[in-house]
Amino acid sequence: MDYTLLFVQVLNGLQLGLLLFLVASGLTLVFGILDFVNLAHGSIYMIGAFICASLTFVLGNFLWAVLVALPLTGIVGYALERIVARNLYDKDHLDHVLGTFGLVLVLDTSAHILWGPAGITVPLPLWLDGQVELFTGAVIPVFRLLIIGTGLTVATGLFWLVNYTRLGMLIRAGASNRTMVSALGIDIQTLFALVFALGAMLSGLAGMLIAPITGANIGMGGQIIITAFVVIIIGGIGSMKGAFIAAIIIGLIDTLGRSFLDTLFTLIMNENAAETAAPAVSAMMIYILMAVILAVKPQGLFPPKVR
Amino acid sequence: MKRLLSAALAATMLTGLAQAAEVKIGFVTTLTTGGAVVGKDQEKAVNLAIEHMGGKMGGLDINLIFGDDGFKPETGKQVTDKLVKQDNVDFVAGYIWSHVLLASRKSVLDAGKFLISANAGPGPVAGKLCHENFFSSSWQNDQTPMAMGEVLNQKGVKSIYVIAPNYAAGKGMVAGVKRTFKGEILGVDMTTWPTQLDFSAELAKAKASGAEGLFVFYPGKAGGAFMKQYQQAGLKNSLPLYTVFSVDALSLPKFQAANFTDVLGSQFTQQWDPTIDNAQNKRFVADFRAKHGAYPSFYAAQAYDSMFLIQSAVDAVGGDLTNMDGMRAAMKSASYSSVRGDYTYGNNHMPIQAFYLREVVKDSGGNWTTKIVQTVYDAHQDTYAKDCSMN
Amino acid sequence: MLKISDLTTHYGSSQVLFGIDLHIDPGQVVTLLGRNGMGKTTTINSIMGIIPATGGSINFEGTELVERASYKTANLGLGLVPEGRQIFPNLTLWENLVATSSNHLNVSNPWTVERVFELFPELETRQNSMGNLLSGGEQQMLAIGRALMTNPKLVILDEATEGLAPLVRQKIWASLELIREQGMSILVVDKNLKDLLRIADRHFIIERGKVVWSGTSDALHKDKAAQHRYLGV
Amino acid sequence: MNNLTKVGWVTVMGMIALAILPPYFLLTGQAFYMDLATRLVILGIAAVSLNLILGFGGMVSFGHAAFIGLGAYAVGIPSYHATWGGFDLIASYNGLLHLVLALGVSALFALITGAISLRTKGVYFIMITMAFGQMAFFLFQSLDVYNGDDGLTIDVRSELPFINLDSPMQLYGLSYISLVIAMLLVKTIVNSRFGMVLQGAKGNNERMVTLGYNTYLYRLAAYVISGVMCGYAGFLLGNFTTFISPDMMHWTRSGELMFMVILGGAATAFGPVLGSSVFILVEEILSSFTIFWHLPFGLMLIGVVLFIRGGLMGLFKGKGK
Repeated sequence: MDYTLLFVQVLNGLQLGLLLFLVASGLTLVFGILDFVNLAHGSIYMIGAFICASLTFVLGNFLWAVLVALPLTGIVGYALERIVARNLYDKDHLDHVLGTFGLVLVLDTSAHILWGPAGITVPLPLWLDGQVELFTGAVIPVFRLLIIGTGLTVATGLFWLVNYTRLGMLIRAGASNRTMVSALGIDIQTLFALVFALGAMLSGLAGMLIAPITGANIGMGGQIIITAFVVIIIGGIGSMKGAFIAAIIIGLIDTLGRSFLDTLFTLIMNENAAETAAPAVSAMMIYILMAVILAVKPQGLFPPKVR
Repeated sequence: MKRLLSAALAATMLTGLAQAAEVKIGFVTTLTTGGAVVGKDQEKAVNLAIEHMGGKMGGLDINLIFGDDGFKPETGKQVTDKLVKQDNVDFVAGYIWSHVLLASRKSVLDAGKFLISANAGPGPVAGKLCHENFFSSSWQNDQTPMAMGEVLNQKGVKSIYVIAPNYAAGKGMVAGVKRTFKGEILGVDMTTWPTQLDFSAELAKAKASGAEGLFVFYPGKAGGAFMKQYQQAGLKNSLPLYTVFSVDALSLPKFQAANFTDVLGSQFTQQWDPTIDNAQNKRFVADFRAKHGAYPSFYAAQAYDSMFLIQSAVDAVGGDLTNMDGMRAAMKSASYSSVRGDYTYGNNHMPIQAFYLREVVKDSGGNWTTKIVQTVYDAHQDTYAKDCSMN
Repeated sequence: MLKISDLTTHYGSSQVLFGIDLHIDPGQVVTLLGRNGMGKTTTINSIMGIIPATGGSINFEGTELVERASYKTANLGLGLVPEGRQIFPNLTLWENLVATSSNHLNVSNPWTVERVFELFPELETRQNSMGNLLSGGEQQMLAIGRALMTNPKLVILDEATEGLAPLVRQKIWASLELIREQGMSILVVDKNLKDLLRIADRHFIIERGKVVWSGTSDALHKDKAAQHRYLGV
Repeated sequence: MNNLTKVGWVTVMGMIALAILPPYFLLTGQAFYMDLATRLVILGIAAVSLNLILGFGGMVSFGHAAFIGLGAYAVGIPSYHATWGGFDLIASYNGLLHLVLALGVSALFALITGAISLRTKGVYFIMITMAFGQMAFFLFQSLDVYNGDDGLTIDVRSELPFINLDSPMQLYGLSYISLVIAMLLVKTIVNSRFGMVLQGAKGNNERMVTLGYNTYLYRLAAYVISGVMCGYAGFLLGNFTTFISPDMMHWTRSGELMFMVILGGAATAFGPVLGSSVFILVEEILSSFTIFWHLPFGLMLIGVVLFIRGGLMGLFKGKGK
């Protein structure tokens, strides 16, 4: 066993997991408080990436671009809530799925029209573009460490926000009984819009962080949104803790599966078969995990006690 | 709904009646999704070709219809069906992606039309599925990586690690390099196509394998993402990169905009380059640049060629589109002027052609482009030709 | 301060309220009585904008409440202690008090967590317990405290003593009297006629979505016929 | 005709149009429209099957496209081996074998996934059915023998007695008759005691349970019936397109099926067929105008969800009922 490789892959898995958490946390917030299934959450991830990518060239620096793109993405989220999402809250989950599926088509096509099909490659400042050697042989790109750092910081911030601020109390209260929150004098519509915008910013931030790695691309949201749903379902919808744990688990499973499954498979089949079976099985693994968990715990790992 | 259908019906009847003396060409490419980067470049090249022809082939007007495959085999087959059955085209050209071509070929060939691949060249269509009405204006998938394998041998690389997407062309590329590379292949990673764009796990494995080189195939936008991550991982000195079809004229301007200088000097094999010295290529590259402000990609070059290949067929029979044999013979002779220079067709209608090693350089205007470093093969034929029953 | 006239409300296509008339004067304790299913809770939900009224008028100190958003109504100074308490189960007791607290009317001596604990001392030791772990009595006190923390002028209590032990019930009534002394108006929906006769100033009896009897405690006390006919006492 | 409701009238007229127009297109040399109609009718069967559990049973299955794929591969795999050798056990062009495989595999898949999925409720059910669909998608993606992602071309269609599926007219005829039978079957099921329990459980599951019905078993049975019907649609689709790929099972395809049902009108007899018709025609018309057709298409989706209660069939119910 190559422990250096294992260490590097665990870090890679952690990084993927934290990115997933950024997307899933917004999703679970919105679902938890609004009971709203939002497939278009992934499109906001894409929009965040594109806005940030464009701004990187305008402002000349990736970090400045992120700082400006964050509130802009929040505004996009706010606008989507006002124009589309708000009108869907009263309907059932089926309508949410279909309505936001339509929204995905609209946003993806709009991004194609606005930014072209090519996608944008995002340059990083020099100091972020290098790599560090954590110990002999364990070389990690600096930027991936930055993603891990940002992810952990945001996760901490979110836990603080949800558990120790008045906004957080209102978010939790709203998740359990919106009528009562409203009857006690809180403008629930504005609270919803705020939460939606916050979710959008989190998802957008994930998109901004991935852009220097994979580029900003149309359709990038469609891939992550399903994984993010798997995360919040496994974690228990509405649970921030669940989302965090599930995201890390899935990030690790996916990365470690991609790295070591083929080696494992060569134990039971020939090399060629292992080479092709491994990627598919590792792609399937998160769904298998989800099915198994739901079969045992139909409400996910940490169902919040709200209703 | 009924009224809508009868209106649509009436419309099609009208166009059916208005059939003038024209040659109908369907061009299937990718116009939506991330794959559209490539499709758009082909679209530009095809339109430029038509312009250069003055809109005529063998005295007939050219009626060109583009079809969008949406980067999916199934959609590609559906638009192909429509071109064949509804628009009743005489030629179907295009096809960037091998799996789309494999899904669509039967629709065209069963209908007795000509099929011209302007990019994709999966093994089966060159071998056991070869067909008299199929021609390629590009290459067979394995050829380019075979040339790269040859280059690796010449450079004295002893071992490589391979990363490629898990679809028809990816498998072909891996098969190709395996065929000619004489050293050891320490590992092969096939990634989910086209969704996986983060290669951190694969890069870490490649590095840990201790290989002397990294062979990679990532067409379109994935190539850009891969190059970027390769650079971020800092592997340039420890694990040199050898690519096919992963750096192209579409990604270079983006790299230049992002000032991604590591890509300068990287090398890859190909059957064409903008610097190839012949009149057809000079005109193509110059006019393309004048019109679109960027170098054409090899996708564009092949699409451009596909139109002139068709033109040579229609010219040869003087516009008599019923003379299939005449058109077939004309194309088989490859007597048109190709932007890559002269080549011939093998028994399977795949080009027997030269392959070059290209390198990324700055041109005189400071734009990033490529030039030819050496000729790897003078006239290379693919290995599937022997499986083809035609002669 | 609150004047309801000819209020009608529907659930979907079926009508529940058929023209309620009711008024509360400043500093008064007023009750809404009647058997189950007669429209008491619906009346309160209509006042609070939880169920939109379909006709009539609800006037609170000159402001029309019909078609007004729930939170805007609350912010005029109406504090709701709802039927079933509806404590937020996933918030601690302390958080339940603080989450929605406000002082929109700039009351000079606003309610604080400390003052609520003075009123209900038994809550203080439980302040870090989650809402769903509190006993029924604690939840009821908390619900009252939660409403007080919005610093209302009018507190509305819907079935505030339902299912509580007599001792706890007495505590609730005692707290209401304290609140009243501080100048707040109170609207109570309850079934404990005996206690209410002692505390309340006026009573409204509702039957099939209409107010069928109204008057002072004295009048109700004497009108045994009405008591029997409408309340089954 | 007088005692037909408006809805019934639309149903009859729609079905007559589907019976007459496509053959007319074929005879007038418009083979492409015949193709379009065949696709529409086959997806109509799939939508009708989904409607049984989604519309009448309240089970929002987001993985139904998996059954289409299973049915199609049940044609493709035996046919592939019959052409290229290997896997002698099932290598055959025999359509009856294909059919038995398609229905059997669908039933088995429905039984296993249904048994697990039905333990969950609400959005969990939506997502777990999607997860199973995705598993099928990735499974076939990994099957290298059948070209994985690249898909499988069916060189020889299923050989059935009396029917030649190579004839577009006969294939359409079979599909059309199958659609009619599927609609009648769903109607019969819905009006039976079984169907009553199913619909009762959709409205108020607890009440049905307290009435002594094991609603879990009823739902599971409905889920399996629906999966088998959808697998049959896959059998037809495989024979129609002669090209199958894992993409047929992708979650977006399941979403499209759901949309067809909702667009036409869930829990109505003709709604799913109307939905699939409108879906395919709109897609065809929009995409012939612009490559950006997903934009208006998405707007239409949102519009339908926001403004059309009960789908298009809801428009015909109107006030005159």
